[in-house]
Amino acid sequence: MSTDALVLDDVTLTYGSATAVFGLSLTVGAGEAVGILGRNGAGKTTTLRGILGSGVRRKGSIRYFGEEIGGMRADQVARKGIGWVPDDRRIYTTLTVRENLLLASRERSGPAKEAVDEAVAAVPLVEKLLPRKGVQLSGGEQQAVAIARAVVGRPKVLLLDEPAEGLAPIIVESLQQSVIELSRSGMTILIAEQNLNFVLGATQRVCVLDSGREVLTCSSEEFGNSPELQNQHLAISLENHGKRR
Amino acid sequence: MNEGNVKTRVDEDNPSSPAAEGLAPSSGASAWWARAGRNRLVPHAVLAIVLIVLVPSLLTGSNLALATTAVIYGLFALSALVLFGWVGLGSFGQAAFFGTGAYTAAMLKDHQLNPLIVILIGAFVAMLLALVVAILAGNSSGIQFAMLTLVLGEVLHQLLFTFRDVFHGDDGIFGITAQPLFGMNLFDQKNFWWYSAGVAAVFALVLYGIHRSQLGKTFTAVRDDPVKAAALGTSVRVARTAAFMISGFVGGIAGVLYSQQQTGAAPGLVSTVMSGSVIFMVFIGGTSNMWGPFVGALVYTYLTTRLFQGSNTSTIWIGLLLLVVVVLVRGGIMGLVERGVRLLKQRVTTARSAS
Amino acid sequence: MVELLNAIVSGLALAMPLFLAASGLTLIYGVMRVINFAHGGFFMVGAYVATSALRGQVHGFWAFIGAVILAGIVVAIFSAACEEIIFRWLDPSEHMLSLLASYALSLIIAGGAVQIWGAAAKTQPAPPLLAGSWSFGGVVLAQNDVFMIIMGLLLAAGLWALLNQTSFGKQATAVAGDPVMAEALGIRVRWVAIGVFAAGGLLAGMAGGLASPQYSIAPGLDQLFVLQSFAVIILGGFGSIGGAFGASLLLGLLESILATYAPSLSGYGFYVAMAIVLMLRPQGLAIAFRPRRAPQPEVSA
Amino acid sequence: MTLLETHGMSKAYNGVPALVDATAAFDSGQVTALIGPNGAGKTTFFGTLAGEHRATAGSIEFDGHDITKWDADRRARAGIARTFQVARQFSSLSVLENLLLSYQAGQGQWWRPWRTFLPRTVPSYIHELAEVTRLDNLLGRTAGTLPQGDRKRLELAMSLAQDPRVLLLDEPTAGMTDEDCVVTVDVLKDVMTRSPDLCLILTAHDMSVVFALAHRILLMGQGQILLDGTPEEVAGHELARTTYLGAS
Amino acid sequence: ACGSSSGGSGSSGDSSGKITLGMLAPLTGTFAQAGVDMSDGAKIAVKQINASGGVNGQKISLDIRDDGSDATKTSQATRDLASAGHKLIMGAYTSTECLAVKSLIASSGSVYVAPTCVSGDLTGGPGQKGADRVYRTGLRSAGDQPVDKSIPKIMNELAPGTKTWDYFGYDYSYGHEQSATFKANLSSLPGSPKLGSNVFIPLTSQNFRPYVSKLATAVESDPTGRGLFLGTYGVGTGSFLQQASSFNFLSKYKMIWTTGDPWDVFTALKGKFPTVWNQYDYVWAAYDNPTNNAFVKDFKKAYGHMPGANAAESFNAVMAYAAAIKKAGSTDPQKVSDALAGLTFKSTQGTTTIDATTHQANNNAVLSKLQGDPSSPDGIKILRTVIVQPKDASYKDGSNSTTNSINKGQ
Ligand SMILES: Nc1ncnc2c1ncn2[C@@H]1O[C@H](COP(=O)(O)OP(=O)(O)OP(=O)(O)O)[C@@H](O)[C@H]1O
Ligand SMILES: Nc1ncnc2c1ncn2[C@@H]1O[C@H](COP(=O)(O)OP(=O)(O)OP(=O)(O)O)[C@@H](O)[C@H]1O
Ligand SMILES: CC(C)C[C@H](N)C(=O)O
Ligand SMILES: [Mg+2]
Ligand SMILES: [Mg+2]
Repeated sequence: MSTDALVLDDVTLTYGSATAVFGLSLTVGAGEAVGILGRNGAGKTTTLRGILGSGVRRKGSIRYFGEEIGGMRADQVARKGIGWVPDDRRIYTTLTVRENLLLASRERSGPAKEAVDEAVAAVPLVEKLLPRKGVQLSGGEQQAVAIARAVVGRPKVLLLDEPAEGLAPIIVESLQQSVIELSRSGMTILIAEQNLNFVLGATQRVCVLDSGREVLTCSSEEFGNSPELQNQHLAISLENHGKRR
Repeated sequence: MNEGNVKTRVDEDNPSSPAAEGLAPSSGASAWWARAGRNRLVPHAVLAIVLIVLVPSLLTGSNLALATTAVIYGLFALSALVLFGWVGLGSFGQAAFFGTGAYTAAMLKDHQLNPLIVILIGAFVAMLLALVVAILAGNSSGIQFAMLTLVLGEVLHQLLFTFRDVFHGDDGIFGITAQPLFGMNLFDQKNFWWYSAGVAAVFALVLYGIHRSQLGKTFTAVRDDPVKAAALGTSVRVARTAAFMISGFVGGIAGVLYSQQQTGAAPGLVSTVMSGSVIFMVFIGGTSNMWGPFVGALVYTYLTTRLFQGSNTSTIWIGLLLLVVVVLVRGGIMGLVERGVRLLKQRVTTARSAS
Repeated sequence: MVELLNAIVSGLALAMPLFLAASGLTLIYGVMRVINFAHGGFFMVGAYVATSALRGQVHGFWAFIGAVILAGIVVAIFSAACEEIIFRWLDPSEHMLSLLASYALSLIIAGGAVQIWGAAAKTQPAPPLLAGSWSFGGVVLAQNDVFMIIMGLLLAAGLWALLNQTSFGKQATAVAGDPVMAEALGIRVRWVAIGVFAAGGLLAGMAGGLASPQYSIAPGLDQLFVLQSFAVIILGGFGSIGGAFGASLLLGLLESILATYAPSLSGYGFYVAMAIVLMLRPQGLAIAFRPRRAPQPEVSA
Repeated sequence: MTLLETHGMSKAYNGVPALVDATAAFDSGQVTALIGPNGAGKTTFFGTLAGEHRATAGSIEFDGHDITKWDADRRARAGIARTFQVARQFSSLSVLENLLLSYQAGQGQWWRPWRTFLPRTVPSYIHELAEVTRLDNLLGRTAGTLPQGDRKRLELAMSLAQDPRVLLLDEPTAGMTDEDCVVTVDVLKDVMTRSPDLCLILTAHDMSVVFALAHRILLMGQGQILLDGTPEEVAGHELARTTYLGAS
Repeated sequence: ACGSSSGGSGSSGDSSGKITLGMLAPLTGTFAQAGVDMSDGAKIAVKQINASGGVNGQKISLDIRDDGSDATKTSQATRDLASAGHKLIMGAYTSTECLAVKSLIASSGSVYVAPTCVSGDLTGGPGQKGADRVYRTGLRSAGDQPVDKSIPKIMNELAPGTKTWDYFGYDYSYGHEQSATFKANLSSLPGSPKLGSNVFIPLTSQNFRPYVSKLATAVESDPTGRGLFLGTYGVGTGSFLQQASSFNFLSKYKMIWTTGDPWDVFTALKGKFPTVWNQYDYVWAAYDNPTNNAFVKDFKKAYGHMPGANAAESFNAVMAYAAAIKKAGSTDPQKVSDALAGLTFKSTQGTTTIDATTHQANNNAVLSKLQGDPSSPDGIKILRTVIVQPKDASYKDGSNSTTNSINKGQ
C-alpha cells in the first residue's frame, strides 16, 4: 500500500465557492510517470495545486507514501519531497538563475552545488543562463529554469504543469528525454500537458479529466494508439462544447 | 453600477463559476446580457430623492448636522473612489483636493458670491491642482503612487504654513458667511441639507453616467491592465489624467461644501489623517457601487463624532472597528449587502427549482 | 565653517534615529510588502517600555542598554503578534489594505498607550556616559550623537548580514519575491513572516528605547518619525536597507542644513526632495531589494 | 505592398542586447511566422514593433509614417494590434465587455464620457467573432476566472475585434489543446480570407501551426534574423534544424 | 453655515433640571495632557458647585468632547455640541482651535468661554468690541496688552544686562504674536537688546536637534550674555530641554523665560531642568485666597498632584458660567451671554471681572521662578512668584510655595 507514491481518494478542490475538481481518485505508483490530460479548464492545474496544497481548498484524502498530506500546508508538503513546476513559471526575477536554483536546494538533499549541477545536466539549456537575472529570461528560458529548479530539490514526486509550453521543438525533445531519465532513476512524475506527443512519450499511464472529473485512465500506449479515445476525450466536438458550461 | 468594484478576488463569490452554476440553474442565454446591460439609474435616483426629502423630517438638530457632514464626506469619498476604484490608483493625498476646495471657499469669504459659484470656482481650482498632480504622479502606480501622493499632499500642507500671510498657517481661515441661495437662507440647517445633499446627488449622478460611459469602461481597463489597455489603443495617460481631474473636481466640491458648513478651513483638511480617513470611508462603505462611499462616510462620521466621543478610548475603538472592516469585511458594507442579496436570490431560486 | 560643521554633526545626529526607525519599516516592506503605518506606534511603545523599565531615573549605561533591548524584545513580540492576528490575513498585492490595516493599528496603539501609560508626559534622563558633549573649537559633539551613530552603523551592518549571509535572509528573499512559490519550495513562509515582523518590531522598539532620553515621552510621539520614515524608504528605494541608510543620511543632513541656513524651508524642502526623486526615479535611489515580480513593463504612454 | 518595415532595429535591456540590427519588411496580405529558439528575441521584436518599449537603435516605418517614437497606444490606434505571450485581459470585466472594449477602442471610441459604453445591440461583428473563437458561451464570464487556454482565445478575439491592419500574435496557441489549435488556425485562415489586406505576424513553437498558416518564415537566433524565406526553404535549412527544429 | 441663530429654546437646561456645559478638550494627541488637566479642573468646579446646591437649584454637568487639538475636529465637535442643545460651550486648548470655535458661535446660536487660549483675536483689545457671545476668562496676549508691553521691561529688571534674546516658539498665531510683540518692545529697553535667532517650529514637532546646536554655539560664542525666550509649551518644551541637556549650554543663559502652563512640563522632567522664569496666568502658590485654596486642596485630593494653569483656567471658566447662569436666572444662551458681559465672579485669582465691551476678563499674569527639585512630589520648587496687573502692568510679589497658607497648613 505504502509503495504507492500518491493516492488521491475522492478529492474535491475549490476556489472560493467555485469547485474545479470533483471527487477525483487517482493512484500513482512509486517511480511511475503519469500524464494528466484534458481540455482547457478541465482541472489539470488545479489537481497539481491540490496535491501541493497551494492556493486551492482541498477536501478528501491525499496520501503520500502512505502518509496523509491532505491537511498540510504547501511548505510542509514540499519538504516531504514534492517538487512543482507551476504553469506560470514563477521565477524569482531579481535573483540570478543560480540563486533561483540554490533557493530550491535544501540542506537535506546534499551539497547544494552538486544538486545544481545535476539539475543543469537534466535541463542543459539552463547552463548558459546561470549568471543571468530572472528578468533577463525569455518565456521559454524561464520555463527551463523552472524545471531545473524543481529538480534541484531532489523531489521524490515531481509535478510538472505544462512543462513543454513555450519551448522550442528541439528543447522539448531533450526535455522529454530528461523526464524519461528522471523517471527511470526512480522519481515519480505527474505531468499535466497539452502536448500529447510529449506526454505519451514520457509517461506510462494517462488520466483524462473533463470538467473537473476523471473520465478515463489507461496506459499511454493504449491512448496513443487509439484516435477514437483521443477524439472522444480531447476534441471539442461542437455539441459537447455547447453543453460544457 | 456593479462595475465599480476594485479588482475583485476572482476566486470568491463569482456567481458564474462552475459550482455556483451547479447550484443555481442557469437562467438562460440572456443572463449575461441582462447582467451587463441593465440600467439601474431610475431606482437609484428614486432612492436618492426619497432620502433627500425624508431625512430632514426624520432627523433634527445634531443628527441632521451629522447627516449633512456625512453626505459631504460621502461626496469626498466618491472622489477617492474615482481614483482608487475606477482607475486603481490608491491615493494617500486625496485631502489635497478637498482642502483646496475648502481653502478656495474660505478665501472667497469676503466676496459675497453665490454659493454655487463658489462651488464651481473651488472645484475648478481643485481640478487644476489635480491636473498638476496627474502630471507629477501619473506615471507611477501602486505603493509608489500612494507615497507620492502622500508627499504631494504633505507639501501642500506645508505651503499653508510657509505662506502664512495668505493661508494663515495653523490658524486657518474662518468666518465664511454663506450667502443666500435663491433666497434660501443657508444658515438654516434644513436649507443647508437640501443644498448640500442636492449638490452631492447631482454630481453622484454625473459620475454614475461617466462610469457607464466609454471613458468609464476605459478606466476599468486601465485599472485591470494598463499595458494591455495601451495595446488596444487607449491612452493610459489620458485616462488617468481624466480620472484625476474628475476626482479633483468632485473632491473640490466636497471641500467647498465642507468649509461652508464649518464656516472655514484649517490645515487639518489637507492632512494625511484626512486622506487616510477618506480611504477608510471608501473601504467601510465598499467600492462595489456608488452608495458605498456615502454609507462609509455616514458610518465613519457617526463613529468618530458620536459613538466614541468624549473619552480618550475613542481612538482604540475606532481603530478596532476599522481593523475589523479591513480584515474581515472585504468589500465593505455594500459588499455585505450585495452578498446578502445574492444569497437571498440564490435561496429563492433553489427553493423554486426544488418545488 | 563651524556653523556648517555643526550642521553636519546635527544632521548625522538626526539621521541615525531616523534610520533606526525606518530600517524596521523598510525591512517589513521589503519582505512582506506591508507599509506599516503603525511603525511609529511601535517606536513609541519602545520608548515607553524603556522609560518604564528605568522608571525615569538616571541609570548607568548598561542598564540603559538593557532597557533598550527589553523595549526591542517587547515590541518584537507585539509586532509578531500583529502579523499573526492581522497582516497574515491580508492579500499583500493589495497594498491599500495593509496600509489601512496598519493605520487602524496605529490608532489602537495611540489610544492604548494613553490607557496604559497615561496622558502625562514622561521623561527619561540619559545615562551619565551619554549625557555630556565635547566641543572642538565651537563644533559641538554630543556623546549621545556619537553613540547613536555607532548604533546606527552596527544595526545597518547587522541587518545587512542577516539578509545576505544567513539562511533566514535567503528565505526572506524568496518570500519577498513570490510567497506562493516560496511555500512550494518548502520554505516556512509563516515563520519567515513572523520573523520579519519580529525583526522589524525589534528595530522599532530599540529605536524608541534609544531615543527615549531625547524626547518627551507622551502621546503624539508616534507621529514623530512616521512621515520622515516614509520619506526614507521612498528615497532609499522600497525595501532597501542600504538605501534607507543613505536616504536617512541625506534627509538628516538636508533637514539640518536647511534649519541652519534657511529655517523657513526646513519644513518641506525635505518633501520636495522626495517628490523629485520619486518622479524622476520611482524606484528610489538604491536598487530595490527584491520587488515582487519583474517590474511590469509600464506603458510610456 | 509593404506595410511595415524595420531598419536596423535593435533593442537592449539595460545594455544587454536582445535584438540586433533587425531589418525586415512585412507586406499586407502576408502571414509571416517568426520562429527561433527560446530567447532568440521574438517577443522582444514584437514588443518593439508594438511600442511596448522603444528600440535602442534603428527605425520603424508603418504605412509611410516613421513610427519609431510613437507610443504603444498611438501605434495601436494606427492599426497595429498585438497579443502577449502570457495572455493579458481585463480580469474584472466580462468576456463580452473585453471584446466590446477592444472593438470600440479599435474604432477610436474609448474616451467619450457622454457615450454609454454598452450599445443597445451588440455589433454583429462581435457576435460572429465570439462564435468563431468559441467564446459565445463564455460571454458573461468574468475574464479573470477563465483557464489559461480560454484566455488565449479571448486575447486573440480581442485583437481581432480591434480590426487591425497589422496583427502581431505571440504564441497564440500556446497552452491550447491540439483541437483548439486547429480551430485557431482555421479562425486565422478565415480572417485572412475576410480581410485580405491584413499583415499577420506570429510566433509559435508548434510547427503545425506555423506551416498551416505562414507564407513566409523568419528564423531568429540570438537577437538576429538568421533566415528569411518560404516555409519549405527555412524548414529545409540546416541552420533551422540544428538550432531549432531538432530531429522531428 | 447652518443651525438656527435663534437664542430660543432653554437649550442647556433640560426638563430634568440639569445644566450641561459643553466642553472641548484635546483628550488625544500631543496635547492630551493639557486636555486631561482641563477636564480635571472643570470637574472640580462642577463638584464644588453641585456640593453647594448647584445653580438656581439645578445641578451642573459637563459634556466633554475630544477635539484632538485639531481645528477640523474641533469645528465638528462644536457643531455637535450645539446641535445636541449644549449651547453653553467652553474649552479648546490652543488658539487655533479656539478661533475655529469662535467662528461657529454665531451660526450655531451658542455662547463660548475660552479659558486657555491667549490669541488676541479671540476678544477685543482695549476699547474694542469683542465678538458677540465670545468671552475669555483666561489671559489675553497681544501686542496691545500692557502686560505684553511690560514683559521685556520686567525681564530686564530680573536679568539686567542681557544683550541678546533668542526666541524659540511655535509656528501659529500665538507664537508669532508673542515674538513680534517681544521684538517690538525690546528696543525700548536700556541698552536696546536685540532679538537673536527667531525660530518657529510646527506645533507638534519634537525634533529640535539642529536648532539646539545652533543655540548652543551662539550662546557659547557670545560673551555679552544672552537670554532665551522659550515660547513653546507642553511636550515641545520637554523635548527641547531633553535635547538641550547634553549640550550643557542652558546654564549659560542669563535667563530662560518660558510660557504656558508650567506645571505638567516641569513635573514630567522630575526636577531635572534649569531654573526658569515662567510667564502665564497661574501657579497654584501665587494666590492665597479662599477660592484658590479650596480649588488646590480639592484638586490635590482628587488627583494626587498640584493643579496646573490649564486646570485652573477651566475651573474658572465653569465658575464664570455658573455665576452668569445664576445672574441671568436662565440657561438661555442670549441671556447667559448678556450676563457674562460685565460679570464679576469668584476665581482662583480672587475675583475676576469680564469687561462688558471687550469680553476679556481682567486676568492677571503670573510670573514664577521655578527650580528643579527632585525631592518635592511634583519635582518643582517655586522660588518666587510675581503677579502682574493687566490694567497697568504694575506688579507685586505673590506668595510662593513656602509662604502659601495651603502649604503652611499642611
Ligand atoms: N483562481 C481561480 N479562481 C476561480 N476559478 C478558477 C481559478 N483558477 C482556475 N479556475 C477554474 O477552475 C477550472 C479548472 O482550471 P484549471 O486551471 O485547473 O484547468 P486546466 O485543466 O489546467 O486548464 P488549462 O489547460 O487551460 O491550463 C476552470 O474552470 C477555471 O475557470
Ligand atoms: N524584460 C527583460 N529584461 C532583460 N532582458 C530581457 C527581458 N526580456 C527578454 N530579455 C532577454 O532578451 C532575450 C530575448 O527574449 P525574448 O523574450 O524576445 O525571446 P523569445 O524569442 O520570445 O523567446 P521564447 O521563445 O522563449 O519566448 C532573452 O534572452 C532575454 O535574456
Ligand atoms: C499655553 C498657552 C501659552 C497657549 C494657549 N494654549 C494658546 O494656544 O493660545
Ligand atoms: Mg493549466
Ligand atoms: Mg517569446
